[in-house]
Amino acid sequence: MTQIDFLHLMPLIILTLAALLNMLVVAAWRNHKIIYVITAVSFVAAFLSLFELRGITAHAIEPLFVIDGFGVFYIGLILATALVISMLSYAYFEQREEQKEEYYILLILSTLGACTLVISTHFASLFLGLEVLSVALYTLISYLRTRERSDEAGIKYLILAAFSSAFLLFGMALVYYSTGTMTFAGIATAIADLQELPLLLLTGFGMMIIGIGFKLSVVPFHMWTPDVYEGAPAPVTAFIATVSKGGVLGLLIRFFMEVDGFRYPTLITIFSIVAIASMIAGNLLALLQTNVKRILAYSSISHLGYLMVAFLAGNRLGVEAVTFYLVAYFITTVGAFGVVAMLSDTERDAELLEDYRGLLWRRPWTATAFTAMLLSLAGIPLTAGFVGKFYVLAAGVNTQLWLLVAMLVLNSVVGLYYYIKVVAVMFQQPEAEAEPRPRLRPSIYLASVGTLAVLTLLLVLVGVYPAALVEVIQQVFASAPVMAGR
Amino acid sequence: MENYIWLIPALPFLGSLLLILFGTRLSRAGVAILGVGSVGVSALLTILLGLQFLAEKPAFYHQEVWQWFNVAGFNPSIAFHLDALSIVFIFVITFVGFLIHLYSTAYMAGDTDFSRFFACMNLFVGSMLLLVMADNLLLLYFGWEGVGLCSYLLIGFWYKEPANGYAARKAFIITRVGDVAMAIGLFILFQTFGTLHIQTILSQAPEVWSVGAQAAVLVGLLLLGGAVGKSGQLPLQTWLPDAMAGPTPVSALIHAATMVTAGVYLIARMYVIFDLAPVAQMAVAVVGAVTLLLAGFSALTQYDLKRVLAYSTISQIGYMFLALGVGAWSAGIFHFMIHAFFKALLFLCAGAIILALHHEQDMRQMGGLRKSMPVVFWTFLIGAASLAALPVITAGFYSKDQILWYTLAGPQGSIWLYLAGLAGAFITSIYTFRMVFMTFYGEPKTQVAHPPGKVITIPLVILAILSLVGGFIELPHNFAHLALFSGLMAPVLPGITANELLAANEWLFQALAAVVSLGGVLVAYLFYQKSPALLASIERSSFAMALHRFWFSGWGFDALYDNLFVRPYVFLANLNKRDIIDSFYTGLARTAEGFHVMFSQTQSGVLRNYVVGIVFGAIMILTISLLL
Amino acid sequence: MILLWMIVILMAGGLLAWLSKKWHPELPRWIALFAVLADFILAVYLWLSLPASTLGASPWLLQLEIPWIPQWGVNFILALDGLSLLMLLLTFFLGILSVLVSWREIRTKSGFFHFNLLWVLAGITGVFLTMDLFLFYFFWEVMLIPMYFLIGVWGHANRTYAAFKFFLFTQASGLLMLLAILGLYFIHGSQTGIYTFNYFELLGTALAPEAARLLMFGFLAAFLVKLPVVPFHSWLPDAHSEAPTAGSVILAGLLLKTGAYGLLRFVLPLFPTAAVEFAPWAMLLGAVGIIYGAILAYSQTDLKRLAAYTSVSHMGFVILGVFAFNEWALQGVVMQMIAHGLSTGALFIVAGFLYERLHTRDMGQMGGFWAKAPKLGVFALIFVMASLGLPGLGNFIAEFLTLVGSWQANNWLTVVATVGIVLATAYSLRIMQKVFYEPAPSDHHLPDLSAREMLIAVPMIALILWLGLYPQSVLDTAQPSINQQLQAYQEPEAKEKVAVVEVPAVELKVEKAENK
Amino acid sequence: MSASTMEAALLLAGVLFMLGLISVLIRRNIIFMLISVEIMLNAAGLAFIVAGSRWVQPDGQVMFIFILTMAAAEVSVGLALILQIYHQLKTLDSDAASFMKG
Repeated sequence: MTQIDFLHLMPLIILTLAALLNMLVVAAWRNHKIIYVITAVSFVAAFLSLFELRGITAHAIEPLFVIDGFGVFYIGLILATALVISMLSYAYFEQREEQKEEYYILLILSTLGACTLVISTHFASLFLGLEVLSVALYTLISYLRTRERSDEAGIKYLILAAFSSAFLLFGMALVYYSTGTMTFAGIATAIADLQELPLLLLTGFGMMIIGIGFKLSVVPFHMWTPDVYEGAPAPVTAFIATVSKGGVLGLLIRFFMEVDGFRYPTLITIFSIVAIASMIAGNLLALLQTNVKRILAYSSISHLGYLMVAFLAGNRLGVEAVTFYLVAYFITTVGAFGVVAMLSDTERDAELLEDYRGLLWRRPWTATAFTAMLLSLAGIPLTAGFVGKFYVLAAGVNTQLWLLVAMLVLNSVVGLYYYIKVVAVMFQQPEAEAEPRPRLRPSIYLASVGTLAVLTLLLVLVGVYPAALVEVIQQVFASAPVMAGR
Repeated sequence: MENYIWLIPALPFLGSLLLILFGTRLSRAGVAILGVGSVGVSALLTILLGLQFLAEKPAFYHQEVWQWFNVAGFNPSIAFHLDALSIVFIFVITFVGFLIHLYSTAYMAGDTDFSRFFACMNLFVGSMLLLVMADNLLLLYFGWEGVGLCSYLLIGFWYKEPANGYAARKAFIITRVGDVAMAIGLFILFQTFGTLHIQTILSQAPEVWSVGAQAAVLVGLLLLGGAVGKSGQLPLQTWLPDAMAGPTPVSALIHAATMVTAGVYLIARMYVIFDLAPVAQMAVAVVGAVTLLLAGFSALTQYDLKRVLAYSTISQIGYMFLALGVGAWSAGIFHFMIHAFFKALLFLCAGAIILALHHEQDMRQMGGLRKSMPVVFWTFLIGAASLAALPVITAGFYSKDQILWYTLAGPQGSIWLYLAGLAGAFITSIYTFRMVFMTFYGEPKTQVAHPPGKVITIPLVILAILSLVGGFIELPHNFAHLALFSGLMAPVLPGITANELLAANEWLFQALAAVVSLGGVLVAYLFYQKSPALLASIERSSFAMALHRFWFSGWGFDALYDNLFVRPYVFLANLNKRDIIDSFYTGLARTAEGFHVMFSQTQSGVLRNYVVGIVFGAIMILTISLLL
Repeated sequence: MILLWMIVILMAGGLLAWLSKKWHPELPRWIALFAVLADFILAVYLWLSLPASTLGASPWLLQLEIPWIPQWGVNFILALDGLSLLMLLLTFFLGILSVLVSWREIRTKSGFFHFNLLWVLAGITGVFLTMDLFLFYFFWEVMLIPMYFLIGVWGHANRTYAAFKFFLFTQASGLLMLLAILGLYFIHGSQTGIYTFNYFELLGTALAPEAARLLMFGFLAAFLVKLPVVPFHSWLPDAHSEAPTAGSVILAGLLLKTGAYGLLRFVLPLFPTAAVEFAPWAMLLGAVGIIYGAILAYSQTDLKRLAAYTSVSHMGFVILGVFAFNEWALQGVVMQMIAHGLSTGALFIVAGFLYERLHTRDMGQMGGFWAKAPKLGVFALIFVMASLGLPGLGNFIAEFLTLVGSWQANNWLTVVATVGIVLATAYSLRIMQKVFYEPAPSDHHLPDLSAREMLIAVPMIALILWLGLYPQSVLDTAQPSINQQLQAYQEPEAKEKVAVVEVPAVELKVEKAENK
Repeated sequence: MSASTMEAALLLAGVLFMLGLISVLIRRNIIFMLISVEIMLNAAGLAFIVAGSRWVQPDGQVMFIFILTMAAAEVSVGLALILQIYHQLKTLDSDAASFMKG
C-alpha cells in the first residue's frame, strides 16, 4: 500500500475513522447531537475527498480494489444518500427514548460496506464489503428493539441474508475452484476463450446470482422486502432501499462488465426471467396494499425489475440508463421514506394509508413533496423518475428487447394505479379534523424539512434539466476502462 | 331594384333577430309591428321586383352577398338567383306569409309568448326565402334545414303539452331522414361537377350524363328522398298530420302554403336531373299518385277539422308531384300557387272557427256555423270549392284540370296515373264538402264565443278572391287560351305538348273532371246533409268499421314505423345504456385485483416459506443453467 | 419567443394563483383570468399580424429552438403554423370561459384549482406548439396530472373512479406512443447517424412497411384513446360527467382535440403509406363511433353523460375525415375541432348552470325551464342545434365538409356517417324536450342567466354563428398547414379517388374525362 | 491431492451444504435455523479450502478465516435478536414471528 493508494481510499478511511471516533465519543459521553454532527461531517468530508479523485482514469490497488470514475461516482452517490438519510434520522430518533448514538456508528459502517462493494475487484473484498454492510444492517433494522416488529424484521433479514450469502460464498468457491482465481479480471481472462461455460462454473455463477438477487430483492428472492421495510425504522428502510441496493448493483455491473456476462444466453435468460417476474410480482403485490411502507417495498421490487431491463441492454447506453435511473430512484425513495419518517410519531411509523388522508389540507408542503415523489416513482414528467424511465426505455428499445420493454410499459401502467391511489388519499377531504400533533423543536424539524425540500427540488431539477446529470454520467463511463469499446 | 334583392330575406331575419333580442321588452303592438312589418316590407319589395321582372323579362336576377367559404374549389356563396320560378315562390311566401302574419296578430293576441311566436314566424319566412332564392344547393340546404328548425319550434310552440313536443320532434326527425338522402345526393353532385352551383349543374348535367345514366338516376332518387321528407309524401308523410299540433296560422303558413311545397320546388329546380333520369321522374309521379289517393282516403275519415286539411294538403301536394312526375312542370308550380291560396284560406277559416269555439277542433262538435259566422262561411265555401275544383268559377279547377290533362295526354302520361288523379279528385270533393256540411250546416252544437274581428276577416277575403280569380291567368287551350303563367315559366321550365289525338277532344276530359268533382259534392251532400242515416248504416258494417279505423290511422303507417324503427331503436339504446364495451375494461381491472389476492397469499410472513421461496429460486436458476 | 411566453405566462400565473390564495381568496380567480386573457390577446395579435394568406410556401409562422438535452438530440422547439394558431385561439378562449364558469362553482381551494387549470392549459398549449417529439410527449403527460386533480378533487360524487380511469387510459396509451417515438428516433438515427427528436428531421425518415405500421399504431394508440374512438372511449363518459364544469369544458373542448391534432400533425405526414393501408379501418372506426356514440347518447338520463357521448359521436367525424386524405375532409376536421370545442363546451356549461341551480344532472328531475329561464333556453337551443349540425352554425360547415371529403374516399361509410345525423337529431332534441319543454316533475326555483353567465354565453353564440356564416378566415388560416400534412398523399389520393368510388361514379369520371 | 479426491472433497462440501439447507427448511426453532445456516456457511468455507488446495494457493484458507469471523459476528447479533424475540413472544418458534404479512 503506497501513499497514493491511501489517497485513493481516502473516503473509506475517513468513514472508518469516523466510526471509531464515534465509538470513543459514545464511550466518553453520550450526546445525540454531537454524534450526529460527527457523522454528518464525516460523510461530507468523505464526499469532498472524492473531488480529489475527479477525472481519474483508473487506479488499481491490486488485487482487491480499483478506483475509477465508475467507482467514484457510485461512492459519491452512496455517501450523499447516507448523508441525507442521517439528516432524516436525526429528527426521527430525536423523538425516541432509546439509546440513539450507536445508530450512527452502524450507519457509517454499513455505508462503508456499500462503498467497499462498488470498488472491489476481488471476491474477498466483495465478501467483506457485503458482510460489513449486512451485519450492520441486521442491527439497524432491529434498532428499535422494543418494537416486536423490528425484531421480527431483524431476525427474518438475518436468517435469510446469511442463508443467501451462504449461496453466494459457495458460488464463489465453485468459481474459484474452476478458474483458479478470485479477481474479476482473472476470471474474465480464464473464461474469455471458452464459448460454453463448464457446468461447475455455471452453477457457481448461478449461486452467486442468488446471493446478489437477495440483496437486490428481486423475485423470487424478494419475500423479505415488505416485512423488513415495514419493521425497520423509516430511515433504515430508506437506507436498505437505496444504499445497500445501490452498492450491490454497482458491484453487479462491474462484475458483469468485467467478465462480459452478456455473452452467455443462460445468464441473460435468467436475468430476463428475474426482471419480468420482479416487475409483474412487485406491481401486482402492491396493487391493493394499504400499508404505505409495504407499497414502497413492492414498488422497489418492480423498480429493480425496470433497472434490470436497462442492465440487460448490456451496452454503454444501458449502463448509463441504469446509473441515471438509480440516481433518480435514490432521490425519490429517500424522499418518500423521509416523508414517512417525518410523519411518524413516537409509538409507530406513519405507514397506514389512513395516516395520509387529507394530508394536503393538513400539511400542504409535505403532501406536495410526497406527491412529487410518488409521481416520480410513477414516472410522470417534470420529475426525475420520468427521465429515468425514458432512459431505460430508450436503452431497451435500442437493443430491441421488445418483450422486456412491453412488460415495462404494461407494468408501469399497473404501477400508476397504486401510486395515484396514495395521492388520491392525500387529496381527500379529512372527514374528522385530526388534532394537530405536537410539533418537534424547530431546530430538529428544520433538518428534515430542509432535506425534503432539497430532495424535491433535485427531483424537479433532474426532471426538467437532465442534461447536466447525463453529462456527468456519460463522462464517468467514458473514463471507465471497463466500458472500453461498449 | 335588383340590388335590393338581398333585403327580401334579410328583413325577416332582422325582424326575428330583433324580436329574439328585445322581444320581451317590447309592447305587444311593437312586436306585432316588427313581426308583421318586416314580412310586409319584403312582400312589398317582392311585388315591386316581380313587376319589374315582368316588365324587363330578364332571364334572371343574380346577386352575391358574400362568399360563404372556399375550400379547394368548393366555393358556395351566399348568393341569390331569381328567375320566374323563384319569383313565384317568393311572391307566395311573402304575400301569403304577410296575410297570415297579419291574421296571427289577432289569433295569437291572448298568448303569453307573443314575441316568441313572431320571432319564429319571421325566422321561418327568412329561411324559406333563402331556400327558394339560393343560387347553390348548399345555401338551399341551409334554408331547407332552417325551415325544418322553425317548423319544429312552431309545432312545439305550446311546449307545456308533451304531445306537442313529440309531434315537433317527429316532424324534425322524419324530415331529417329525407335530408340525409338529399345530402348524399349533394355529395354525388359535388363529386361529379365539382360545384353545387345550381345553374352550372343544370347546364353541365346533359354533357356529363347520358339519359338514364345510373348516377343521374341515383341523384334523382336521392333528391326525391329529400323532397318527400319535406313535402310529407309517401313514405315520409306521417309527420304532417301530427304537425297540426302547432297554432293554426303556423299550419296555414308552414304546413300548407309554403314549407311543405319545398319538395316541389326542389324537384322543379333540378328538373334537368329528372329529365336525364326517367326512372326517377316516374318514381316522382308514382309517389304523387299513390300519396294523393292514400291521403284522400284518410281525409275522408278524420273528425279533427285541421287533420282533414292536413291530409288534404298531403294529397294536393301529391297532385303537384304527379304533375312534375309527368313533366308538366309549370302545371305543378301553378297548382302550388293556387293551392297556397285556397289552403291557406281554409286553414285560416278553420283557425277562425276554432278560435270562436274556444279551441274546439272536432267537427262533430260543430255545425250550424253558417248563420253565426257568415264571412267565415262564405270564404270557407270558396276555399272548399277551389279545393274540390268546382268547374269554371274556381282557380282550383284550372290548376288541377291542367295536371289531370297532362297526366293523360302528356308524353310521359299514363292512363293509370290519370285514373288515380281522377279518383283523387272525386274523393277530394267528397271530404271537402263533408267538412263544409259538418261544420256549417245542421244544428249548432257549440256556442260561438265571439265572432272574428276585422284583422281576421280581411286576410280571409283577400285569399278568397285570389282563390277564385287566381286561376284565370292560365286558361286551357280550348277556351280563351291564356297562358300567362306557363309563359312566365317557359324560360325556366320546359313546356309540355299534349298528345295530338287526345288534344282534339280535350273538352271531353274537362267535362269528365267537372262531373267527377260535382259528383263528389253530391255524394257528400247525400251522406252528410240529406240522410246521415244511410252513412251510419254503412259505417255499422264491421268491414267498414275496420276500413274506417285503418284510414283514420293514416293507413297504419305510424304503427308500422313505430314497430319497425322507433321501438327497436329505443329498446336497443336502453339495453346498452351501461355501454357493454366498458365492462371489458372493468373486467381487466377485476382480473388484476384477482392476481393481487393470489400473489399476496405468498407473503405469509412465515420465515420458512421465505426460505422456501429462495430455494425455489435457486432450483429455477440451476435448472435453467443445466438445461441451456 | 412570444410562443415561449404563452406557456410561461400560464405556468407562472398558475403558481402565482396558488400562492395568492393566502392574501385574498378571490385573488386566484383574477390572476387566472388575466393570465389566460393575456395569452388570448397574444394569440389574437399573432393571428391578425400574420395573415395566413401571405404565407406562401412555408406554413410556419414562428419558430423557436433552444437546446435542452443535447446528448439525446432533444431540443426545446416551439413552432407555430395555422393549425396550431387556431388550436391556441380555441384553447385560450375556452380557457377564459372555464375560469369564468368556475367563478361561483369552485368554492374550496380556489388557489390550487386555478393552479391546475392554468397548468392544464399550459400543457395543452405546449402540445399544440412543440415540434420536438420528446417535448411533445413531455407536454402530453404534463396536461394529464392537473386534469387528474381537477377531476379528482373538485369533481362530483364518483370523481375518484373517473379520475383513475381517465388517468390510466391516457397514460397507457401515451406510453405506447413513447415507444413508437423511441423506435422512430433510433431508426432515424441508425439511418442518418443523427439522433434527434426534431419533428422536421424525422419527417424524412424512410421506414420499412412493417416498421412503419408498428410505429403508426404506437402513435394511433395515444391519439385514438384521446379522441376517443370506439372502442377506446369508455374513459370519456365517466371523466366528462364527473368533472367540474371547467374540467368538462377543457376535456371536451381541448383534450380531445389534442388527439385529433396528433393525427393531423404526426400520423399523416410521418407514415403516409401505412396510413393509406389503415385508412378503411380507421374510417370504419369513425363511422361506428358516430352511430354507437349517438345511440348511447340517446339512452342517457344524466345530462353531462349525454353530452359526453355526443362528443364520442362527433369525434367519429374527425377520424373519418382525417383518413380521407383530402383537403375538404381535413378542413372539415379542423372546423369540427373548433366548432365541437364550442358546441359541446357550451352544452357542458349549460349543464353546469343547471347543476349550480338544481344540484342535479338528472334530466328526469328537470323540465319546463323554457318559461323560467328563456335566456338559458335560447343559449341551450342554439347549441343543441349546433350539435345536430344545423346550417348557419359552425358544426354544419365542419360536418358537411368532412362528409364531402370522406365521400371521395369511401361511399358506404360516408352514408353510414350521414345517417348518424338523424340519430344526432334524436338525442339533441331529447335534451330540449326533457330539460326545457316538458313540465317538471318537481318545481324548482330557477333564476335566469346572470350578467356573468351572459358574458360566457354571448361570445360563444357569436362565435358559433360566425363559424357558420363566414368560416373563410379560419379556413384560410388552416389551409397552408393542411396542405403540408397532405403533401405525401396528393399522389395516392388521386389514385384512390378512382379506386374506391364504385360503378356509377367510375363511369362518370370516365365521361367527365372525355368531355374535358 | 489428486483430481478425484478434489472432486470428492467438493462433493462433501456440497452434501454438507444441502444438509444445512434442508435443515433450515424443516426446522421451526429459530436457534436451529441459525445453526443450520452456519453449517451452510462452513460448507462454503470447506469448498474454498478445497479450491485453494486445488490451485495450491493460500487464498482459499484466507477466505475460510473471513467466513469464520463473519459467521461469529452474525451469530452474536443473531443470538441477541433471538433473545429479544423470546422476551416478547415467549417462544422460539419462528412461525410465531409472523405479524407482518400480505
